Amino acid sequence: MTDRLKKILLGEQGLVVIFVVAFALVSLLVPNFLTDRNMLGLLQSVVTVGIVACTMMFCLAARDFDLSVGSIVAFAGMVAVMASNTTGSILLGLIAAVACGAVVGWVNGVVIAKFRINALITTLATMQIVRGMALISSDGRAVGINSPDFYQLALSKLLGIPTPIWVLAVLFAIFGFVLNSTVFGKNTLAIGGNPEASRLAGVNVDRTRIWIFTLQGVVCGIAGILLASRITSGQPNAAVGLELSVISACVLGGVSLAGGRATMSGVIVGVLIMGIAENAMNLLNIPAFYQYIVRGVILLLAVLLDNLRSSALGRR
Amino acid sequence: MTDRLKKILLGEQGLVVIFVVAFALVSLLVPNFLTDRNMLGLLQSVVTVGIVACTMMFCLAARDFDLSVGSIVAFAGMVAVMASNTTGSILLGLIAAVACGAVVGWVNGVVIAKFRINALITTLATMQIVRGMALISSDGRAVGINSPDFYQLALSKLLGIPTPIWVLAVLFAIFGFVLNSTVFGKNTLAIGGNPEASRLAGVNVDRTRIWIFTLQGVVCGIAGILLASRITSGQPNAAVGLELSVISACVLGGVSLAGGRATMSGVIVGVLIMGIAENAMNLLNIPAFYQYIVRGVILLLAVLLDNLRSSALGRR
Amino acid sequence: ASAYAQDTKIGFVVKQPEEPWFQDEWKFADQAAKEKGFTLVKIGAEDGEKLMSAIDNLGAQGAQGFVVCTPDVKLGPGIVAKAAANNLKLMTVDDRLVGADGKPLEDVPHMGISATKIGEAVGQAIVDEMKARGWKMDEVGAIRVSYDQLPTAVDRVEGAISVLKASGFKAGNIFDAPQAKTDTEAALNAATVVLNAHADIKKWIAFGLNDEAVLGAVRASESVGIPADGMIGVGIGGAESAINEFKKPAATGFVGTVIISPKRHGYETALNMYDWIANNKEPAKLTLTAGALAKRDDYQKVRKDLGIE
Amino acid sequence: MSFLEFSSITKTYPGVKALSDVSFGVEKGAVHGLMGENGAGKSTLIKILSGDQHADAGEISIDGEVQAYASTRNAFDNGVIVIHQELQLVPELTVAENLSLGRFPASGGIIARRRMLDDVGAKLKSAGIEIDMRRKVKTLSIGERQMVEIAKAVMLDARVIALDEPTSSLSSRESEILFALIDRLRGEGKVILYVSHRLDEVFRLCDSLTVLRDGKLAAHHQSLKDVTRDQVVAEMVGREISDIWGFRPRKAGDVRLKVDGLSGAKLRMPASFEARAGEIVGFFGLIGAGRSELMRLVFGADPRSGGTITVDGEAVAAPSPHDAIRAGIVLCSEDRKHDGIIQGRSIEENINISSRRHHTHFGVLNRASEIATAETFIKKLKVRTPSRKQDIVNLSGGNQQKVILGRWLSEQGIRVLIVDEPTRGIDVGAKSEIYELLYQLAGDGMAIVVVSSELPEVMGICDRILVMCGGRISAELARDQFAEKAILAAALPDKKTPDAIAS
Ligand SMILES: Nc1ncnc2c1ncn2[C@@H]1O[C@H](COP(=O)(O)OP(=O)(O)OP(=O)(O)O)[C@@H](O)[C@H]1O
Ligand SMILES: Nc1ncnc2c1ncn2[C@@H]1O[C@H](COP(=O)(O)OP(=O)(O)OP(=O)(O)O)[C@@H](O)[C@H]1O
Ligand SMILES: [Mg+2]
Ligand SMILES: [Mg+2]
Repeated sequence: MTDRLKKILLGEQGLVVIFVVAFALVSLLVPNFLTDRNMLGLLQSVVTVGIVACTMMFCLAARDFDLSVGSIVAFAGMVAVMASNTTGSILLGLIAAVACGAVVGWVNGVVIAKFRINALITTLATMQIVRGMALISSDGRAVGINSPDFYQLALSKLLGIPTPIWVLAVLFAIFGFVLNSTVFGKNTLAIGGNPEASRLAGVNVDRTRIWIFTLQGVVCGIAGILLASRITSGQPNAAVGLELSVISACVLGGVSLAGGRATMSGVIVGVLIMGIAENAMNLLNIPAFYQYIVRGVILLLAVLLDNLRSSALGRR
Repeated sequence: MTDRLKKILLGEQGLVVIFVVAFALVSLLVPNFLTDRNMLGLLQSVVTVGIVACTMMFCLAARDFDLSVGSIVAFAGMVAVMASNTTGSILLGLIAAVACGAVVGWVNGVVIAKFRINALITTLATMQIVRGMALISSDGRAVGINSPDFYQLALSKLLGIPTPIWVLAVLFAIFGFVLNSTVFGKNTLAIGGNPEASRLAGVNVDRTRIWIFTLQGVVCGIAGILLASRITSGQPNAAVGLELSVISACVLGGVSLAGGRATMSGVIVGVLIMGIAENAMNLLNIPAFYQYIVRGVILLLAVLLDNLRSSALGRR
Repeated sequence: ASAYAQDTKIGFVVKQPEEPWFQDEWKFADQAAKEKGFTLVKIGAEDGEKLMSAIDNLGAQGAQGFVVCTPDVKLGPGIVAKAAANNLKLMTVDDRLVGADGKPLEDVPHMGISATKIGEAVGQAIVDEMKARGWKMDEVGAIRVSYDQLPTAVDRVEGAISVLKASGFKAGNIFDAPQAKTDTEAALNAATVVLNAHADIKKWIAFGLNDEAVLGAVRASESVGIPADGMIGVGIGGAESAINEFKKPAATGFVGTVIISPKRHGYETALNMYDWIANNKEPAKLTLTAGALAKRDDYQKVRKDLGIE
Repeated sequence: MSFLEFSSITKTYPGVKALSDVSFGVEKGAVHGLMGENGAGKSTLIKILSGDQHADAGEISIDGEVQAYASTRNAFDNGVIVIHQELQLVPELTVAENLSLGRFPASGGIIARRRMLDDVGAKLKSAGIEIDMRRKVKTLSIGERQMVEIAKAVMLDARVIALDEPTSSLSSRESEILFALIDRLRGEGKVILYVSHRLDEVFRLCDSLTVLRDGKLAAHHQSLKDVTRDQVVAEMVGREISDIWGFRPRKAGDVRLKVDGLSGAKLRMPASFEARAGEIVGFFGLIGAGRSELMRLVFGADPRSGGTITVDGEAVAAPSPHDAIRAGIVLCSEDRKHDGIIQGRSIEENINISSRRHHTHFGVLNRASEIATAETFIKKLKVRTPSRKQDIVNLSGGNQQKVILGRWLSEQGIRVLIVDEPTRGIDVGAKSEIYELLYQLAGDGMAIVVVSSELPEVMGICDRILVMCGGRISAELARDQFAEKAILAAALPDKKTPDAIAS
């Protein structure tokens, strides 16, 4: 019995088990937590982080780093709103936003892979450049959405669940599949695990990295659109600091910054832990300053638990 | 002739040469740049980043990461002000601030080295916790300095040069020496190069890492004191985002995020490049939104130039 | 307080929970909650996304209404829709919501003061002080500590500039000092550059987004050796960092600050919301408050008049 | 014109002429040996063949076609497979995934897992390699990893296969599997380039041989019929070496190292043994026998769960290498890349990292003595490098190994020296000098433990041999009892007969 328990706790999916236990505890202890409305609100609050985490996982798994995601999300949101306002067609706006995201991501990828410039510096640079473009394009002010249909993206529901949550779920499924079952996913892990070996094995390392960043851009574009629709405007100051939330969700979910290790289930858990922490703190009415401390402690505890688990398992 | 030029440009100190050339160009092209007053202003503006970069260099060289520096600077500043207000002794205030910095750094180090928790997550957690403490301790408000002598720390001058600049210069000298000429410095670089091999070579890896973080805390304490003295109050919101500026100054100065590579001269150049860019942009009256773009482009250019240089040299 | 009050839950959502200003608003709202016996839920929402989550969160907790200071006024339609979806009554404070067309959403009750008005008060205070000191406008330089990323900041400094210009200040003597961040150190660094670039100008005035920004400019003037009587800085906010200046033994270039009353904004809005929920008494659509200039010699009185302290 | 033809290959690294004007050819269906001292340019030649590096001048042709590769991908599209000297595996991926990397069977980008496993399984089986292909590579021992690396040779239908020191971390059993595999490939008409420092292997396997020296062609033998070993050694080293072991009997003193009932997570049974002052004790065993694990426990590299260690009668707490070194025990590890070299740092720093504590004042380095130490060992061990400031990753494999040895030999006050596979990848000339050094140190009273998978080596230099098998010490033999059969019998798990391997 204890052996079986141990096995479950220490197995591959141990983080998931920890999460389930934590979730049960929070549900019991925090009033109003386990209600339909709150669950939907919670899920909606992690949409942006969750969507971007899908590709950030690839980025980190390949030993790269992307700080520009927040700026791209904001910029893509601006583009979506401005393009649909100008052309009168929401579809064109969406396409423009995703395309802009893809272009920025592609530029990141090319600079990093081809010119061999450190990913941290490159994306720190594009983070500023893109933020600058978002500010310039709107003169620093938010741009309102003309067509109310645009709001419907975020407000509409399918089977009682808002569209953004569906989008998130679909992206989780897609990228989980891509990571585990496609050549692209395995190559990504291989590049992160041992770049030299991958190169010698004939993996087109440069191309894979460029693709990763381009995908990251596309996904940020999607996140930007949903965000703009949710907040009914394009805001040049949106999503500041998003990169840190996303990266910590990934790391919390067991993605190694040293590359080569990532699972989609881990990342989902990481994203949810962060979301639940925020949600529960607000439900419990914890004062703003103490929220900082609680947030830090939860981060530490989550990683510590996971570490204890894996070291009990004899891994390092 | 061209051969000699090549040798200088491509040599170990190539980054310094590039910097000198860039400096000369800025001096020629930007009016009011090369005046005594502006030079002193420029140097004072990089004091915080420069001081913290000294130890961040060690941290990165040992393949670690510290995101908590901004919070520690703010917290230490608060402590310095509050402690000297309470005790009436500035000296006690300074000691308390440095001690607090050291304790936070030590905690970082112990958690990272002993409990083997990812440095990014640990310092992200302490970053929040410490910021929370700074906010709580003062109820989110700035705390004024009672004794005017405290201001003198930042205002006093020696040989016409303000004290903070002297402090910066002394720290540059000390840490440059520590990096190159002490066992501690060499061990740091070795740990960054290959932690496991260093451990097996008898380096006390855990202790070295704990020391690095503790020093980082001490140095943040010093930076916090000077900052509080400069702005004549302890502000819980000070130095937000400092970590990114410091890390990029280091990386710009050739410190490798993969560990094992760092030079003090490089870091100094990195810090100065960032300072000069800000300074020149303001002198040239570049509008705020465009400053984002210029800042990004300068970052990219600086790293690109350095990369071209080293690849021309046949290094990778 | 009735039994009904116990079930009343009101949200108070602000954009910058760390700022003393919002801390004060919360404090006074708490006071109202204590008096009337309802529950106040305080949430910080730094951007649009967090705000939307916060509203959902309030809905989930069973709140009946909330007061909000939005991170961006253009969020208007989104906030209104979200509040309706969660069946929450909505009132705004400080910043007034606008629609996609940029016009204020007049249906949403609002209490506040326009950013431009505050700016104008700053400009007027500076002009008065220059006159009192007998300065000639031509030989004075102005530091515009700017943070253009924030629309409110632009409105505030532009308000100040409009008054200056109207009083005959030379537009060419106004120099931009863009802050990279909104803290004092960034303002200090930016202002230093301006001062050094125009070393020939001996008399300076400074204004900006808040007290911290102006303080940065004042510190910069001290570090380059401009005496206190060569500097006129007027801030906005009137919180501790400004009061500290007045408490210093010697007068500094930080001459005054335009204080807005967090008491009215916090206490009254919470109370109005309670009345709306409990007694179905809808608040006025628009309540405008005024800022008051506080200086070294009268700041205590001004604060008392505004109900702070 | 031969099937595989190198003509006038030249390659220069900053400060090093790695290859100059090297030309030779290899016929189809032949195994061609490539020998030379450390740093002679063997790996460089192989890297050029694989498209990893580009020659400054000269060309390679296969079947009359000049090959111009932009990348390693082109090379194996042209039927060239290279097994590199350093292991090139991805630890987080499984064996099957590693073997399919770069050419996953897939439709529309989705990996056909079934097909991949069938494919890899069949290839491994036909090559006689027994490794669970679903295991992640990070769970394999060095030897097992080397076998995975070798398995790459059969994964593709290659025309040319180059193996760079494939046996350096294999014991005799695995080596046999490899040799059988090479014989089969030869029978299929492939061209095989075989780099090794082990003369026995070369003479056993190769049909023809090229010797490089200082980047130049020193000798080319179309056939090995009339060539003697001494002759090849002379061509490589430039001088005759009559007896590379050069064993000298010594007098053993008191017991220095005493290990009693030592146990740890990876060791199956508690182990006890001792080593005397002036004695060289050999540890022999097959891959996975647990020798490296035992030594890591003695050194405190892994946590110990029980047992005691004493040096000269004093108990060593040894919870860490740091303390072990201060108690006089050092270990030169078998995994040079992971546990030995410090990437990105100079030769000088790699040598001095441990011994520098003897000449620092309050933590401040003594530059002069560091330079002197580095220069001494570069000279003593004949490290081939333009300067002591060279980054260690730019050295050839054998030269890296010498630097790591230098790190430990430069230590002072060492009472117990443990070397795990010390001569892995080291050329014959340097080997005999390293043995000479070991004798000297033993003569000075040090207790030396040599772990080696090379039977001739342990038999050649040790006073006493301990054999390990399946995580325990299975036999102990004094020098006058040394016999190949007896040692192998003790090394093998019961069911297999020693004769099958010894032959
Ligand atoms: N990237 C590099 N940069 C500089 N020098 C290099 C580099 N790679 C190899 N060298 C040098 O080229 C020479 C040939 O190296 P190579 O690896 O081919 O030797 P090798 O014959 O394989 O030796 P070993 O038997 O030790 O493996 C050596 O002197 C080595 O130091
Ligand atoms: N990283 C690892 N994870 C799990 N088991 C391991 C690991 N490394 C080694 N082992 C196991 O430990 C045992 C002994 O290891 P090892 O192969 O290093 O012994 P050895 O006698 O030194 O052989 P050699 O050094 O020749 O490979 C083997 O059963 C091996 O499978
Ligand atoms: Mg080699
Ligand atoms: Mg071994």
